[in-house]
Amino acid sequence: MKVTVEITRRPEIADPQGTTIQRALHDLGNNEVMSVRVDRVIHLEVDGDDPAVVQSRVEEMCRQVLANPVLEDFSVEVTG
Amino acid sequence: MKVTVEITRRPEIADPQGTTIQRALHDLGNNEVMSVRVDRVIHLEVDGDDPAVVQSRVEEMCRQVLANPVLEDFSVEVTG
Amino acid sequence: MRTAVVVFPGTNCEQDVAHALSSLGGEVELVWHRETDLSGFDGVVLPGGFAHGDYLRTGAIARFSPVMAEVERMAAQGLPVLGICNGFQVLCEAGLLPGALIANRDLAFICRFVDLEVVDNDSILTGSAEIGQRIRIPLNSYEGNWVDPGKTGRIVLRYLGDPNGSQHAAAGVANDGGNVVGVMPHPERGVDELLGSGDGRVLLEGFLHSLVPA
Amino acid sequence: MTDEEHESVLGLLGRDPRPAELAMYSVMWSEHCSYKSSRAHLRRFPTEAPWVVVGPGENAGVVDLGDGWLAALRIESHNHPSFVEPYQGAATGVGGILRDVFTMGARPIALWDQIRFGPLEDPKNRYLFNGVVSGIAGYGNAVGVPTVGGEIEFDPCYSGNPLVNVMCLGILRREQLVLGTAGSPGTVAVLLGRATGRDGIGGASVLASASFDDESQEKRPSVQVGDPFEEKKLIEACLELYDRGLVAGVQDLGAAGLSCATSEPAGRAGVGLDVDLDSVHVRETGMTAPELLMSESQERMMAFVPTDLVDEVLAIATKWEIDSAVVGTVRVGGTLTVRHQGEIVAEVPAASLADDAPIYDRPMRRPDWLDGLWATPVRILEGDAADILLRLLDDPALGSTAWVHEQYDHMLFLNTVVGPGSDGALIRVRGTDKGLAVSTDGNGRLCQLDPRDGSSRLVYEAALNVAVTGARPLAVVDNLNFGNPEKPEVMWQFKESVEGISAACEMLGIPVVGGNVSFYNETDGIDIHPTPVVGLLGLADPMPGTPPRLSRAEEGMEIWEIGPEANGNLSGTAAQRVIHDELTGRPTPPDPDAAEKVVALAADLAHRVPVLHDISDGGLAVAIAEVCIASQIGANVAETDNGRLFSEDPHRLIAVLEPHTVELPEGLSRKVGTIRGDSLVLGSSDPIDVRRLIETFEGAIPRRMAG
Ligand SMILES: Nc1ncnc2c1ncn2[C@@H]1O[C@H](COP(=O)(O)OP(=O)(O)O)[C@@H](O)[C@H]1O
Ligand SMILES: [Mg+2]
Repeated sequence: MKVTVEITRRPEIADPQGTTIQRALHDLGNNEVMSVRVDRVIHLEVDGDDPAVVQSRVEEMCRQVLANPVLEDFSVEVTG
Repeated sequence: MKVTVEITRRPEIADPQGTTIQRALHDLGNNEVMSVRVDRVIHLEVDGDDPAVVQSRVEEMCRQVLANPVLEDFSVEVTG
Repeated sequence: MRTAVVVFPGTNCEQDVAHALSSLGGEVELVWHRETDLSGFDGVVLPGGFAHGDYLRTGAIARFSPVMAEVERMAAQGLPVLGICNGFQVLCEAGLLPGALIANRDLAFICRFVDLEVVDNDSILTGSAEIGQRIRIPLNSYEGNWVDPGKTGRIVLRYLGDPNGSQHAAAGVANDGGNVVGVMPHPERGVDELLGSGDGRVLLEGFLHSLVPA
Repeated sequence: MTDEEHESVLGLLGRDPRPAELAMYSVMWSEHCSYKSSRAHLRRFPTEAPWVVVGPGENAGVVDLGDGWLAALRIESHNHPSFVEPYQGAATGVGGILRDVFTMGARPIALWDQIRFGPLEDPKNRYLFNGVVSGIAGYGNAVGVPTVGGEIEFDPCYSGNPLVNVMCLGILRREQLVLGTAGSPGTVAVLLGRATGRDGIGGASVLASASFDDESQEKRPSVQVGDPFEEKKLIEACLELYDRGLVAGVQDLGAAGLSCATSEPAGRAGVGLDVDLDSVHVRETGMTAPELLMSESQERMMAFVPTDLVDEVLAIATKWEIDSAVVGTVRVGGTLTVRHQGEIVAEVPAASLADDAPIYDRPMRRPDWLDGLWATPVRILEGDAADILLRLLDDPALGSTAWVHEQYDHMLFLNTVVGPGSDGALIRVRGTDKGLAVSTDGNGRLCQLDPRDGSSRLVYEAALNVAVTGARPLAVVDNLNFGNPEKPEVMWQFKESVEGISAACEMLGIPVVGGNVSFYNETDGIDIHPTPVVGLLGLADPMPGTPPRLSRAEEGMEIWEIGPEANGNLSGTAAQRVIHDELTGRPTPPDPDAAEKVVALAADLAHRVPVLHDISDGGLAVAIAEVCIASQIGANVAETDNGRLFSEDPHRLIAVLEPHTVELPEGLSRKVGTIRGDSLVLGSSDPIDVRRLIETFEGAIPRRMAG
């Protein structure tokens, strides 16, 4: 099954990368850009046939390794 | 308006991060994981009221700077 | 004959490059990335570092710096354009060299001496070296893994061994004309035996010899 | 804050403190910022010498190198933040120590890291180790300052409480020296660098001032994220301000953020300061006054600028693409007045935040268990010397550090003459004949057995480490990592350690010019071993033309041991740990006279001998093996006694040299072997092929990190 995990930086954590990209976009004349945040998406291919089981297995993997709980939140979606 | 850009690595380009994560997951016993790919998501807040205009402006930014055509494809979604 | 060494915000090898080139008799000037006129220079070096913090992708933001229009002009005119490490990454992003640089295979920064072999000496970097010549200089990068899906790059320097996963073990790559070259290891760190090697001299001498009056 | 501390704020102000005032006092009077448990003891340090330009009390110590050159140095801990988030904790530790050094007007030229973890067999420790090393690499490499040395130690006592210390060295011309002073009335305060956010509110100050327990997990939102790119721009901008003589003083924003960067410079200058929080550039909306005052957002500096130069300062900030804001004005008197949204939110004597912090004379008691440890006999080291040596070389604390130091740019600036993997690092000062040597040394196990003598030995060891590069000791910074100071045993260890460091510094005639104290390194009630770390700066003037290197041994050279003869004591040694997993006995105390002689002799020999290497962890056998590994050549060693092969008795080094080339003092030196062939032979044990030595040594860390 295909699983999409989005790992997002917690809102209170500073995002220097986003700030720098925003500045660059402005320098290039894209002044309408008001904020930029860069996150990660992990696409997994997981063996299994019960979406609920796969979902909870991958959530477990997020807690274990995929996300850094100190800085990040995650959401898991089994897409088929 | 909120815009989500997903930058995906072209399939023929090596993905050392994906490979490393897959190995780590297997080491921890998650053998059902068959493939891992890590991509980037950029969340933008863009000033504007016509979703079609915003969409094409952000696509332009992707071509210009946000994605590298040698390595990456992109998709843009205006989410509200 | 004058060489411009470009300083982007986040560049950190500019003084080292300037020192190494001057110690070999070059005339060097540091140029801030907002400069829009390099007409007084006969060649240009983009040194190593972390231009714009390497954010987004390494080199991605730097390639839009005002100075890059002049770098593109010089490349088109056949003048020597050398990118070292981060400078190599910028030249790829700018489309002046083929391919792109991604993270090292082992996802770790690598700082150590590596052994290279000259495989093509028709370029502004390798012009003073012999084909087959062995060169030992430091590598110092996290994103040193060159990929070239179009297979159009001309490799001028190769790693002996495979430190980072780079395609065809490429360490240095040139454009068709041989006047634009990117090199991942640092020749400027190899000009003084007291620091471990003098092998980088032949490369930088090649660069200086390739300068012709504008 | 305790009730008594609250009372003394009340007394100071003569009224109830406002919320912003309470916030300021609580961060400034935290253990981390106020040194309330340690200050009385730190007075013991010798701090004076003719070459001291700035001693403890400023952001970094500064010493004179001659010919108009000065060096600035400082060491700092980021232990608790690194446990909470290893990458960012270590990264922001690097950012912080750099700011301490370039605040003085110096360009940072090198970094050292001293890191300690629990055993790598535990995945959690591997995660921490990997994260910390990546964090130091990620920040140090990108900010563009080479990390040229450090130390690594593994011990179960650091499992719940890793130690991450970083030291920075900078150089400057005398006329560029800047102090952390607010200047005189009329000067304005300009805040430079990153926008202020809610990150790290009370982060370092609070996190570092309490012990770890389950609740620490809840402190997580205070994690700070470093931005080396911003810091790089900030360094260049500040150095240009100094170059042009535009500032009266500068203070970095570290622990306690704006509270510290306003009150300390005003207090030092004996002036008052009006601060307007509405001018502070922020990255989040709706921040309250206490939040603004306590935020530890990274990469910020406060410059104090004469009014007529402000425009020039702001223009330089714009050029380097950093944000800036005028946030305050210096006034006569001594009052720090803070306004927010048109109201006065704080009005306090500026100096009181730093100077009136409580000083605790905490109770001390020599631990009951110490005599028992001393009395427990040290087991004899039985078995084949070759086997013992291979087990030692396979230990991650003794094996090659390449896995770590190859992740650090250690060559930038083209000055690293001797880099990581030897004894002291040697950095040349271009345009002069001078070389700066630095060694950092700690040894928790030695100090657990004997905090006073152990601490002295660290100073002597560091001095010997710089001497083998040709340098003479100049000054010391120290990082005192200890357990919970509210326990009398920990306080006693602390006092003993300060005494030990002081005594050794006095013997060598060198001052302590700065340092840092990290208390509360305990988890669930268990304290770490007392772990003082000494960073010693030496000056080689002139620097040896061809400095000794471990890789310069050649066939036929003789191996000499220099220093007092080892008596075979194995207490506290690596061999006792690796082979017997014990910590007992009483280590050999230092011998100050021998120390002084050996250090002077080594500094002299460094100009004439191809290989000089100090004998420390793993003793004579490991010292010789390291030479064989680096030079890829074998050796024959006559010694057959395991005790003398693996003892770590102090003040000893080996010299490798062509026969009859250099006269060595009798009594203080003895020939122990010959460089020969392609295997190492220890006494009568089986030869070990050099390739086997190399594989074992190089694999010690990678093999474990592979899981
Ligand atoms: N162990 C120590 N030995 C000597 N000086 C020390 C020690 N600990 C702290 N100091 C000195 O106290 C001063 C204040 O330190 P600190 O509060 O950590 O500064 P910062 O605000 O830069 O973190 C510094 O000058 C430091 O050198
Ligand atoms: Mg400071």
